[in-house]
Amino acid sequence: MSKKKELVSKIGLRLDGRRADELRRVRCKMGVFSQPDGSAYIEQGLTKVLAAVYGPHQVRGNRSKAQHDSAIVNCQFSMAVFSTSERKKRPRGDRKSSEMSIHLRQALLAAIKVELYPWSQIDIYVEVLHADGGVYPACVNAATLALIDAGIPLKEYVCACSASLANNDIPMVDISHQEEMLGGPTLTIAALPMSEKIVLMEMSQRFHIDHLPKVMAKALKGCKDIKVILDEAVRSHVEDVGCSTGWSNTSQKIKV
Amino acid sequence: MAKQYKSLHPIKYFRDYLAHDIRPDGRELTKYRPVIINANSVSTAEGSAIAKVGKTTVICGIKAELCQPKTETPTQGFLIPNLELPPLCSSKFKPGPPSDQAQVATKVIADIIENSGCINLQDLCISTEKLAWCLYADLVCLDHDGSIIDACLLALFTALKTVSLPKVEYNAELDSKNLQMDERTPFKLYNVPVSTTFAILDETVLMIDPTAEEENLCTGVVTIVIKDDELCSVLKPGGSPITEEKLVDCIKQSMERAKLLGKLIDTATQETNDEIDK
Amino acid sequence: MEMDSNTDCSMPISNFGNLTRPDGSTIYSQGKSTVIAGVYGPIDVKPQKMLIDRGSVETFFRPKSGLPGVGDRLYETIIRNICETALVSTLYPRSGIQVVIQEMQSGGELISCSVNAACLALLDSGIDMKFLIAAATCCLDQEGYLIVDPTELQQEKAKATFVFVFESSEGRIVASHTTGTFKLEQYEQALDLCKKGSAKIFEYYRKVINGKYNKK
Amino acid sequence: MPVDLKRINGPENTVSYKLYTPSKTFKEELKCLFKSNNKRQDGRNSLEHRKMFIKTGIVSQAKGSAYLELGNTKVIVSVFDPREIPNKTDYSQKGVLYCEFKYATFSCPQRRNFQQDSEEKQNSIILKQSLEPAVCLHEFPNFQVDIYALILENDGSSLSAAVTCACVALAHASVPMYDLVTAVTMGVVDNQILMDPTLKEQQLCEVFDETDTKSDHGIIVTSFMSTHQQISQFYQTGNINLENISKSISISTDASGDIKLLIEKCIVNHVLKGANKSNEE
Amino acid sequence: MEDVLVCIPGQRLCLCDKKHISGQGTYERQGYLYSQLAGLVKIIEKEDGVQLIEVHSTQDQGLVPQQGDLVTVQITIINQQFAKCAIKCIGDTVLSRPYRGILRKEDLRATEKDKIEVYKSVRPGDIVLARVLPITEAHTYHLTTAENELGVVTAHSEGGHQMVPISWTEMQCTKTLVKQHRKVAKVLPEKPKQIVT
Amino acid sequence: MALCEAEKTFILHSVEENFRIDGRQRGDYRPMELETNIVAPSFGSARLRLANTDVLVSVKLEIDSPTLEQPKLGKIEFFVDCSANATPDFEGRGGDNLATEISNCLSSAYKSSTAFDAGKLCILKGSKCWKLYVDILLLECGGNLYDAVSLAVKAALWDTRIPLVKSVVVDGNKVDMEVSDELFDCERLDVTGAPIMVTVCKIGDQCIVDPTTAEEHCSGGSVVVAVSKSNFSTILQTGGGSLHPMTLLESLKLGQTVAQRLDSTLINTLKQINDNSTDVGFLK
Repeated sequence: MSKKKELVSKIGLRLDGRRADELRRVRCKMGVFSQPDGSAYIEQGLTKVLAAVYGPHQVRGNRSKAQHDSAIVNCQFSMAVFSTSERKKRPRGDRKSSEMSIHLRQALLAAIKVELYPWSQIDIYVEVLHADGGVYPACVNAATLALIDAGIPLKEYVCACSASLANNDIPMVDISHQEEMLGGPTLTIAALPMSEKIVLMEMSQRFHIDHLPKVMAKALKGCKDIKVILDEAVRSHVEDVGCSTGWSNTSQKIKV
Repeated sequence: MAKQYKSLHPIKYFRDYLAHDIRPDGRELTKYRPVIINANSVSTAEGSAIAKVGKTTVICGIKAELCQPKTETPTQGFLIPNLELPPLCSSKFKPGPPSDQAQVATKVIADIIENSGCINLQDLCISTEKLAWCLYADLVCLDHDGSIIDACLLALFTALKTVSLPKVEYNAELDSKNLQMDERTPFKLYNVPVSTTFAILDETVLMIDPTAEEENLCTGVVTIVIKDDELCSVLKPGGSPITEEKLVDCIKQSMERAKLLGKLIDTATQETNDEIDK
Repeated sequence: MEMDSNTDCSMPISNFGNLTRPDGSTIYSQGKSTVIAGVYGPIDVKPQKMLIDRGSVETFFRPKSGLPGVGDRLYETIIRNICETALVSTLYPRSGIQVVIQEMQSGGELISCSVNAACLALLDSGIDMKFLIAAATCCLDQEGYLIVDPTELQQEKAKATFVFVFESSEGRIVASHTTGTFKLEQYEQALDLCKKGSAKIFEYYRKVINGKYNKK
Repeated sequence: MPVDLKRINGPENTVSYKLYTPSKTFKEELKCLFKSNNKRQDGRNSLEHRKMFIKTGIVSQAKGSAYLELGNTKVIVSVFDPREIPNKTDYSQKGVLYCEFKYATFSCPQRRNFQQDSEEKQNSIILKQSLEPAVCLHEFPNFQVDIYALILENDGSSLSAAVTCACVALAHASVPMYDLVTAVTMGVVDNQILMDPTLKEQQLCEVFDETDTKSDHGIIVTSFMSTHQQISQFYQTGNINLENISKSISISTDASGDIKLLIEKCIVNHVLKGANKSNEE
Repeated sequence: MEDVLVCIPGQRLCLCDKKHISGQGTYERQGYLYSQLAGLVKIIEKEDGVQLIEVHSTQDQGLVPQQGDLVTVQITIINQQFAKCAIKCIGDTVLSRPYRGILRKEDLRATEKDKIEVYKSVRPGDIVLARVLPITEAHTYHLTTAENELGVVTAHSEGGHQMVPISWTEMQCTKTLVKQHRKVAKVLPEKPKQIVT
Repeated sequence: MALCEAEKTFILHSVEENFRIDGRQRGDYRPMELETNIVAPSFGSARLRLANTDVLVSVKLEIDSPTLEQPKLGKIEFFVDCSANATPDFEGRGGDNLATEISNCLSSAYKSSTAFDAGKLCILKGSKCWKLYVDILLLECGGNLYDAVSLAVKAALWDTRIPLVKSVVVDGNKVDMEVSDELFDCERLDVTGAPIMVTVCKIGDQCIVDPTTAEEHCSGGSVVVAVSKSNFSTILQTGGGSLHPMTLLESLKLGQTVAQRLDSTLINTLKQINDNSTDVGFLK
């Protein structure tokens, strides 16, 4: 067996020059489209994801699916055929996409206050434009932003982050595609960072039980970091929108 | 009122007829429908034929292509039959992949070709391990009114009889192929199996050459395939049980009919061959 | 190839209730072929397949490996029709009965084996039946001799093979499937032989059912 | 190619033997287009339509059906009663047409696939759009009428033949219609307009021509309702200038009128037959 | 044979004015009447010299149920709220493909609506005469049997024997003499056409 | 989108008055934004925003072998994906019909050698050629999809750079080739003939271009014309209505002039983009 490549160098830098606990650059924007009720775009490193939210609206299709005590949350994960270096055959419908859709739904369901919208439906669509590792976390984060943009009440932010173990010892966060390929197991966590509740956890391979706590802690820390970034983006977006509608005056007064 | 009665109580309507030993289309129980065969109807195919059994219409077109023989059977070519029951032929079928019925019929036809030994796949080999003919025999049902296997076999074998293949000069070393379009050899058919279908109602009543309506209402079918003077398949895929005597009776009836059908195929191909000669 | 204990091979072996989810199931082995059959029913059925006056029977034949193809569809249809005839489907209107056959090992007379397994599974499930069904295989070798319960090798070399399915009440023919070519007389002889073979199977059914209830 | 589990599959990679027969170059083919007397290979003038044969009531199991022969091109179309639109959840005031256009596997020089390819899908859409304006869709809200067209032999102009044939089949099925639709194919090659091209001619019109890319080439299919003087579908591919297009429009609308007379006769015959039958009863 | 006027779809029939009204199988466009079908023209003289122009096809037209149509249906499934059924005939026309219909509990009869029980009115397999209710945006046609002439016309007992009506609410098996509850239709056997019009 | 009769009449009148609901005249387009080179894993890409319509196009290259019938031609394949982001109706396979319609129209418009010279994509006759995958992602639908898609496709093809093939070695039936992996060792595609599609929409008695979704609903029939240089490479009627031959001819003329105008604007814009390359993408 060939020796695994060192993912973290001796001076503590990763292949792309990050430190072990450093996230990739996150850039995001809310309200990219006008037709959906809410939309958002997020870049985490090179991974780029668009999310759109429609709803809450009347249940489409089979009416009998409607629930009397909560809204139906419907998620669709789709990957543009050009998003990976090898061209994909289909944007969705394959096994991996369906799995992603289900996982996405599970994570978002934990945060959305579905009980406020009985007999209705909320659609969340995510479209991956460029996949470069950490696709699932980017999707969750984008969907959270889109939900906030749509004005759907959430319990709190739901953020996701991946983590892995470098050199069998050092936990590191926000795994890129290159690291996914070279490295060992990847742990993905979707969490409610304020209450520190984990809503979804997935491992790509097995972890040694001794390593698990520290990697998990790292991933959770990553979620919290992302939350801070998202929070900032939301605040500035709200301020931007506020400016154009005229209530910024009041907010500025308060600031003063 | 008859129409409404038929729609609401189809089985009763049917039995009322059978009580008088006559079928809804006016035939007796042992009377089959007229058969029309027309060979070489499609010029884009290497061989083709249309067979009509009553209203049931099946068209068969045979396309010849070149391919490499399988490693298990290096000296054999291919004959690939497939039956399509498109939504065009009956409202029973929906667009999309072949229905179960089409798949079963395809398999039955393929089995009959294999069982009867009517063709020798080695005739289709051009160069061992390198090059062989692949004959695609595609059957399309244009009007589905019962006894589909009978019509398919008639169309298939008439079409096969009209196939002639151009001579291929193959150089194995250079992998070069040269075709002599003028030098055509007719495809050899060693025998012509023909089939007759019977429908069974109430474990006792047997009807030869049933229509789609009769097949629907009946509780079983038997298809008997005859080749020359031998049997080549007696297929009763479940359904109402019948006695041995009844079954043997069916076989005898179909042997009679087989002679007529065989002649019909001969005349149909003869006519077209004559035309070509002219 | 083990060819020694031919007598042992010809006697079928079966075992009930190996599967816990189906309403009736059996592992059935005959000659060198083994199948598992499971029966679900009466169960809910899709609106498109629902029949108002009787139950709808569905059969799934799963080959040993790979996905079912065109040939398996023919087996499915034959087994389905046979089961439908044997069942009193009018007792279960607007519901469905599913028969699932999983091929485990194929060593000749697979159709017979599947049909008999389906019958035993139906017996196990307690769904009402008009009569029992039993299948028997025989083949015609190149010299014109008939062989009952042929091995796979014999079947491959045979000029023709015959599968017959009989019902238990009057011994009439429910199904017939043949390969190869043959004369009418040969067909009749084969029919006779298989009928005798089917009687043994019926006897066997009685024995195992007795065994099953006595055990309890 | 994935293995089709619902059919018997042939060996992988079979090729048509026609690829190994000597073929002419584009220029030679172009020269052969016309015979010395300025007539086409089958003896027609450039703006002459082939003989057409139509028959109704071919498929007994369908509500309406028609068979049409245009030279060697053979089309069969059947139409079925309105049925509920599958997989549809909302109500629509208008009915819909479902059209399927399919070449039989043996209908072309090259063997066709069983599944619809993109050409057949495109033709299905054009067939649907050609017929839709003519059918009184409001008469069957929330239902669909199925139209299946099968080309048994393709010797050019098969799409227009399918449109005309489908229209006769619709009339035969007594689906209410505002007008009869007739379609004509025009081919343009080397700045010449050919009416009702044969397969050979059609291929020349479509083909990539590396030597002289300036000259016009292409195919135009026009579906026309002559009573109301409306074009229900106009489909063109290739590379044609406006002048040739406007010329083709007027030629094909005129030709459509002629075809309409033919199919009128066929439909009237069918009605009279039906009337006699009901009188006898 | 009287001389017949054959027309084809899109054929102009006449001017559309006060004297000529568009009837079944025709449509009006820019002041003229046109035919929609291939068939025979039928001119119906009305009072005041008004002519109703109709076109009739020589074969059964592909009908879809309309509000108020009398339909013959077969019951497929019942539950406590409704009975599902297949519409087999519209008026006298037999459909080649049945349409789905639904008979809700409250539409089964006109009186004592609160006491209706579905299984005491219809059973699976029964042949029922019903009328089409106003068409809603639902998938299935809502039907009603709340008229004297509407309801079960043919039914079979559990043994599969024919049952005959013995009262408005009961039918009896001809063989086993078992009585079962049904919403029985008052069939007018002499002139079935009258129901249709 | 459902419009009531009054809304339809309003739109009809606005077209009649040559003062459309958004203030445009009949021959006017809505504002457009174009960006190229915004998808990293592609050989060329473009994003076009035409008011509310948002289209993302990427071009990918693969080495393939030419078909036996046309050994001298490379391949080009169009794939349209209607993202559910645009409307929930596209969820699952809901957008497939629209997608096939658009991709079929594109491939027939690009079929003629005058419009797009597939011969240039051939590397070695009969054995190696480039296959161009043009993937179109519809992110938002605000009417006039055909026009937006064709502009974005042309821009993406313009942006595409094909790596140079350094050497081709033929050894019997085997062909070995080496593709340059230098970043700048590449050539551009010639897209001067690439067709521009214009949807001419008939509303009332007038023809308009660049219809909004609302206007599309009021249309009594529309024609999509694909114009390459000055010739028509595809004409297709859409939208269910029918047209008088004269109206059709007028629409074609209108479409032709508009397409030529659009084409020259597009080429100019593309040339400008090249100079200042700042990627903003969706963050703007």
